[in-house]
Amino acid sequence: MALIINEEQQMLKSSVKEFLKERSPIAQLRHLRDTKDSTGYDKALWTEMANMGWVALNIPVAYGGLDFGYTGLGQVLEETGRTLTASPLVSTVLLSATAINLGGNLLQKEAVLPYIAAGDLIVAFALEEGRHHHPTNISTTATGKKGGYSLNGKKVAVMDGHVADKLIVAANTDDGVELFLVDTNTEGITTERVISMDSRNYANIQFDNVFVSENATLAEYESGAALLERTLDIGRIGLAAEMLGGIQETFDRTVAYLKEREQFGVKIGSFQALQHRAAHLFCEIELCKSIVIKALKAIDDNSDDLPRLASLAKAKLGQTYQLVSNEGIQVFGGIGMTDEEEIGFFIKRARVVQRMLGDSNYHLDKLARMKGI
Amino acid sequence: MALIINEEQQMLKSSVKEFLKERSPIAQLRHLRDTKDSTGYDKALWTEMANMGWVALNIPVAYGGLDFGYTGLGQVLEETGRTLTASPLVSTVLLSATAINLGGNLLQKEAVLPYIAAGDLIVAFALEEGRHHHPTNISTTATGKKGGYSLNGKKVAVMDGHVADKLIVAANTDDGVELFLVDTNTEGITTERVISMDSRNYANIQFDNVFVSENATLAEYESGAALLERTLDIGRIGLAAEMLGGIQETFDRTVAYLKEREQFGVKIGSFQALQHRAAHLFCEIELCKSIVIKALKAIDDNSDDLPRLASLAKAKLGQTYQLVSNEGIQVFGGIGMTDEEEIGFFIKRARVVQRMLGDSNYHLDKLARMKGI
Amino acid sequence: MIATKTDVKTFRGEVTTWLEENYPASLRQPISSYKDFFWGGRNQEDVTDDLKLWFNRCYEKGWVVPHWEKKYGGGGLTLKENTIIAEEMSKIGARAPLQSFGVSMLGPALLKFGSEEQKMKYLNEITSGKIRWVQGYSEPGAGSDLAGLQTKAEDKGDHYLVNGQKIWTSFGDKGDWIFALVRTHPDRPKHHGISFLLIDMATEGVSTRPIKLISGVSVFTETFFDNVKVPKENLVGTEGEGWTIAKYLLTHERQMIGGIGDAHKPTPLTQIAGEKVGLTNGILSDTLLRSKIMNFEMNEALLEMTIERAIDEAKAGNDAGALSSLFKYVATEQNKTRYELKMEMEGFDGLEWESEASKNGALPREFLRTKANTIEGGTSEVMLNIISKRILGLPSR
Amino acid sequence: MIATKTDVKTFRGEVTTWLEENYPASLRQPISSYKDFFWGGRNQEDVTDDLKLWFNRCYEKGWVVPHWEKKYGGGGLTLKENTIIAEEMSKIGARAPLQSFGVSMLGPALLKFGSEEQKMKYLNEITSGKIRWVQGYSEPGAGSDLAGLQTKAEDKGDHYLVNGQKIWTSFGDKGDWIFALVRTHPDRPKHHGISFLLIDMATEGVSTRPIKLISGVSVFTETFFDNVKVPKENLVGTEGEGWTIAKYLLTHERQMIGGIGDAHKPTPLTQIAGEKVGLTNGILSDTLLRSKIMNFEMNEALLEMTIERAIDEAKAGNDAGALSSLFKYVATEQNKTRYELKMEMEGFDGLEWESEASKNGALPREFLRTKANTIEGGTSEVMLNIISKRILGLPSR
Repeated sequence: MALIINEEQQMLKSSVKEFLKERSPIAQLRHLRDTKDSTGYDKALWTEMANMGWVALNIPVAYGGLDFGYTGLGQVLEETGRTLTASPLVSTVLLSATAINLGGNLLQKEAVLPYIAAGDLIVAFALEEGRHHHPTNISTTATGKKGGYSLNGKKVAVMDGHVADKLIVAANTDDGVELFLVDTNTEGITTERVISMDSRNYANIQFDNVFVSENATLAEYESGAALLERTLDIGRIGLAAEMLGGIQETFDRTVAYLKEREQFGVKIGSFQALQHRAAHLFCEIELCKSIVIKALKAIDDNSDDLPRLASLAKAKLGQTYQLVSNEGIQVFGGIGMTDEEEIGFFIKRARVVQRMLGDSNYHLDKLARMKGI
Repeated sequence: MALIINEEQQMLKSSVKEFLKERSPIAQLRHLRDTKDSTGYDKALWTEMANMGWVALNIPVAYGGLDFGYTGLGQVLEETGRTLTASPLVSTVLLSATAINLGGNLLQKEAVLPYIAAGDLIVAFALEEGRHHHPTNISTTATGKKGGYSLNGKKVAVMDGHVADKLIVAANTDDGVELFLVDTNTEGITTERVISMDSRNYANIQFDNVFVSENATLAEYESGAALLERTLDIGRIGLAAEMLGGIQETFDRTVAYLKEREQFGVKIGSFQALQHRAAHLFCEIELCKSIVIKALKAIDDNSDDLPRLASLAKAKLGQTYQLVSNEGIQVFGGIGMTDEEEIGFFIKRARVVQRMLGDSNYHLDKLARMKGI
Repeated sequence: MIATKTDVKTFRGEVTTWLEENYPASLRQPISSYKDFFWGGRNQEDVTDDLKLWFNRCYEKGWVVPHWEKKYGGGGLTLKENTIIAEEMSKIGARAPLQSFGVSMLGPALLKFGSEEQKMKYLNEITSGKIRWVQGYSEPGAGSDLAGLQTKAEDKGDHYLVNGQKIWTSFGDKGDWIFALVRTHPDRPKHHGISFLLIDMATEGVSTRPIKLISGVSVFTETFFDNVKVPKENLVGTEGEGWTIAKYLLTHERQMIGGIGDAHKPTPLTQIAGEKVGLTNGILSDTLLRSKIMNFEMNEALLEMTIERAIDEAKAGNDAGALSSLFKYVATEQNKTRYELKMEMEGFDGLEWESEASKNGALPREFLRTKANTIEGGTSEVMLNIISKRILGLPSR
Repeated sequence: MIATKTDVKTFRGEVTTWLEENYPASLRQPISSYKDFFWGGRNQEDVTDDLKLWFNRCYEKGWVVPHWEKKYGGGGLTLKENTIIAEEMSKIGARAPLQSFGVSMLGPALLKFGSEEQKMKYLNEITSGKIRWVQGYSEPGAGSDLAGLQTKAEDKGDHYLVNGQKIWTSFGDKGDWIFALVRTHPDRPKHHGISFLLIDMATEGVSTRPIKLISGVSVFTETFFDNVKVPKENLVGTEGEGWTIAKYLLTHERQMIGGIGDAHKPTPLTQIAGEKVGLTNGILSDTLLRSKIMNFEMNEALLEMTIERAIDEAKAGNDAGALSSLFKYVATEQNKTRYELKMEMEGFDGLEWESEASKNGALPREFLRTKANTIEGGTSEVMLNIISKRILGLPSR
């Protein structure tokens, strides 16, 4: 398992980069924000991405996917992180398709995966309930009822929840947590769109006696809790790949500005104090690259080490995105504080992805517990 | 309570500074170390300091002291921190005289304080038992026996324990912890000298059925535990004052070296990266000065806020001494790594005082608990 | 004039009584926006009657700026008395009667460098709330190199002809007059060619454009000068003295930003952490956050003591001026950390940008605003340069 | 030569078997001092018979430096085979047969820049353990400005006359020969006036003085040259090529210090923290230390992966050379942190300097030694300069 991407993955990465640079620069996110777009993403863009197969990389060929693996998907995520492309890639492909592929039965897979692969179906992952990520403490209940379950509870910060066709809902049964595949138009579901600081869209979703049939459970994994954790770890790693893109883009722009901006008659990049800070960031980013590629490969290798790698990735990338986006603003100075300059978009996204699927504190704590301290 | 020292205190500070510069430069500590002096401190110097009243500042006039207060004693401690003067000032004056003055009865005070004030008596404070400071968890026992107690246990890291005439020992009775005043030559006491990394002397002391009379208890404070905590808080603040001296001296030497040393044809102090680090240290040190003077004055004002201030002082000074001594070595470069250059003496003392009476982690934790988190 | 402790006590008593009787009940609640202040000026936005009432009561008493001379609309009080009034206002959470860059920024400059005519006219217009001032220092592309400014004022006999552009003029679209640094002598070394000019923004050729910030708020504008005629008597000090005046004012600004005199202490994070994050076995459930909070709160406590110490040093006649860069640097870095930690504590709730529950994203917007703390009024890097050069005496290359 | 996977497996099997049979049992215990190694040379201190035996067995097999050519006393093996031997030795904790700056530092220089005669003579003397080499780069006062060195070598026809002083020569009092940077052309720009010279330390005029470190240990010396005659054939490369050779070697040294190829991984702090500090409710009692340990261990894991990635990049033919400054910087800063945390964990026990319980103060002495990590072989500041200039391309003033 060499820690480099192969030629095919490199080619994929290059085409995604070129495509997004053209079709989805930061201006596109700004446009969605300023026009108060009701979906919060560019549907046409999503269709194009689907046509190129980029939303089906982790879906088996049998279900209309490319079975290209998570290392490949990671390259796409990284590039969307560079351009801050608003799309259902994380919610639908990274999280939901993964959960269904790992834990769904044949019928469920057939009913969902091909449509995700085609870009025709949005599936949101409804997990969080409180202020903080706490997946081992689910309050939403799934009470056994004739032929199925009744779901009750409230979910928050559901990525793309307001445009989703289906939801995967984590809920507690008598036998522990299970993931349920539910249509968003089922009776008893109330969705409230929330606009987040990164100009992306989340939803708070209320479940009042929502009836789901027995067949709604993703029951083919060793347990619901194990399925949830595996899905989350894969999600954390994919999110870290996205963060890596954002980190690199922020850094590249900052270094470019250091070379271009003059103060006191010289380039500010010639100030040694700023040079050392930039060099330090460079080192941090190289460390980030290593854990992201290592963790992505570990998904494809179905490694037992995934929980450790996922937490390392999410912890480090969260810290680094925070650091690099703060340094970016500081280097840009006043102009960086204006909405007109694009660097501000990165600090906003940085804080949102930091919170998603557990922040750095959460994951360092998790790592400490793994080590028995 | 203005956060500045008054004229008298300033005069005291100046004379101590001048005296120690002359009589006790770092070379003196080096000399004690290299000659493997059996006491580990300069007795003649101690007598001179006593003659000038500097070891009696916190002792009431009635017991041969000057009743000059802890803010004054803090100035002496600060100056000894600059010269790294090895003396029993912390063990005997700062800790033991304080404990006796606060908790001793008339007889105990008369029997001890005047002799400390005269420089004729060394009293060590025997508290620690394990690897870490943990004053609320004393294992040494004081079992009631006819007319007194029997002490059993082992104490470690007892400053000046190997040269002490008397000890103050923290031990657990049926009614909780009490402090006992004990002669070091009492039967059952075994003292083992330990040379510490700062070339100062500590002792590990074993107590095997050591009989002490009822009158040995320092019983005039609200409780033994309260007496111990008050004494420790005063000790922590005094130690912080010593650390402040060491921090400033390390910083002054570092800044002087930055101005003097040339590399690549220019003074290294002209490198902006080093300038910013030095400026940052300057700010940290100014913060240190504020907490030290605030906390010293709070002792003299018998403030209820002492526990918070003591922990703030010990936590911050510990961190800053560590930082400034590390930066000092790095700036001095290779030459700073040699025993010949004196900067290395400060990094060694920094690590020792950091551990004494609770390190920064301990005190930040204590502060958090005070705040209910 | 007060001299003795008894005088102080008496004066303080009078202040308390007056405030009790005169501070309107409706204003005894937290401030949520800049609109909750009385700003004065020709374009004063709608303010409540009580805000006006409060301003007028203070103005009559000379307490808009108590320590300015009475002929300038002040109260003719000493600095000590001024402090007592400020302290007592702070105790009951009273708002300043007038929120004004005229008081905090232009006033000190005029008092030190202005002519008597200028003082009479402009200071009275400030204290009476007639004219609202804005600051015109920064220019696009200038950044920390303030002295590199390009806005030029050509000598045309009885007036200057001003052309150029300023940026970061706070409320530039709401102000009446602007005090601006302009280049009168392009031939001189850059620090010596600058002058300090007062410009009526109603003059032909002055226009403004709002700047939207990353927080989504627009409180700053760009201000453009297109062949603007400014009478010669609007020069403060002498030609070429502008940089000296600006430096003098920057020190004031840094002290303000650095938090000196900031009466409104933020709630300690230790106080809100438990509710936001929860406790496990009596300690904060998130122990990594706990560690960061305690380091932050330690420095916060020490910063406060350092301000106290600096005041005591100043009182004792010791030079504590060197500390102003320290306050600016430490206080702004601390404030950024405070908001990072608030964001950590608030979790998902702190990400909401437009919801009602989040008060329209109050926290994330404030958080983003703090990022400017270490840029405006002298960047952290400039502060560190100043400390290393002026205080530590480290050599230049 | 091995080419296929099967070959690798076969070769590895042979190595394992040979090591099992030949690595002395008495050497299968942890190393506690530099004296536990075979250093060779004319002044070889007393070593155990087993150390000698182990060296001799390896020498006969050509495994002192397996990848050097046989004519130089090597094994004539490929780098791949060399790696396999190193890996297998590391697995059983086997010591290197010879501890030698000749192998790690001088060898690569001679192989790249030396004449055939020089290689034959000196490489054979190294592999056979006859001559122990020391390094003579740094000079008092030079520090990071290595190229500013002053030791001069004057051309006297058939020999150079060397005068000057070197510092930080490891084991200078125990070595036989020194490879030194000397200034042959004071008139040229400083980087171009330096030459690389081999000097027999037994020559008249060479003397050494030990340097005592803050850890109390003396492993370095100062070396003095007082009218030392050095034959002209002892020049490596051409006159003035010294800086090029030194830079080439420094890269090697940085990689060594940076931890590449360091087979002995330190015990993770998470593994010892529980015992040293204790647990409360299942988590480390000192939660502030816990926070620091986890941040450290996170970076430690990531550094290891980055080394792994750099090797993979190199194998794939991508340029990973730029990363060597990164490794030096990150690994040495990490190591300093490791020891700060060890000191925190060890508490009072970590302060003992001379007691038996503390193994003569092993921890505090190692701790102090780590402070040199970010100084020797290029300071952290130099590393950051290199990264900002060469990798990021940031401008000079």
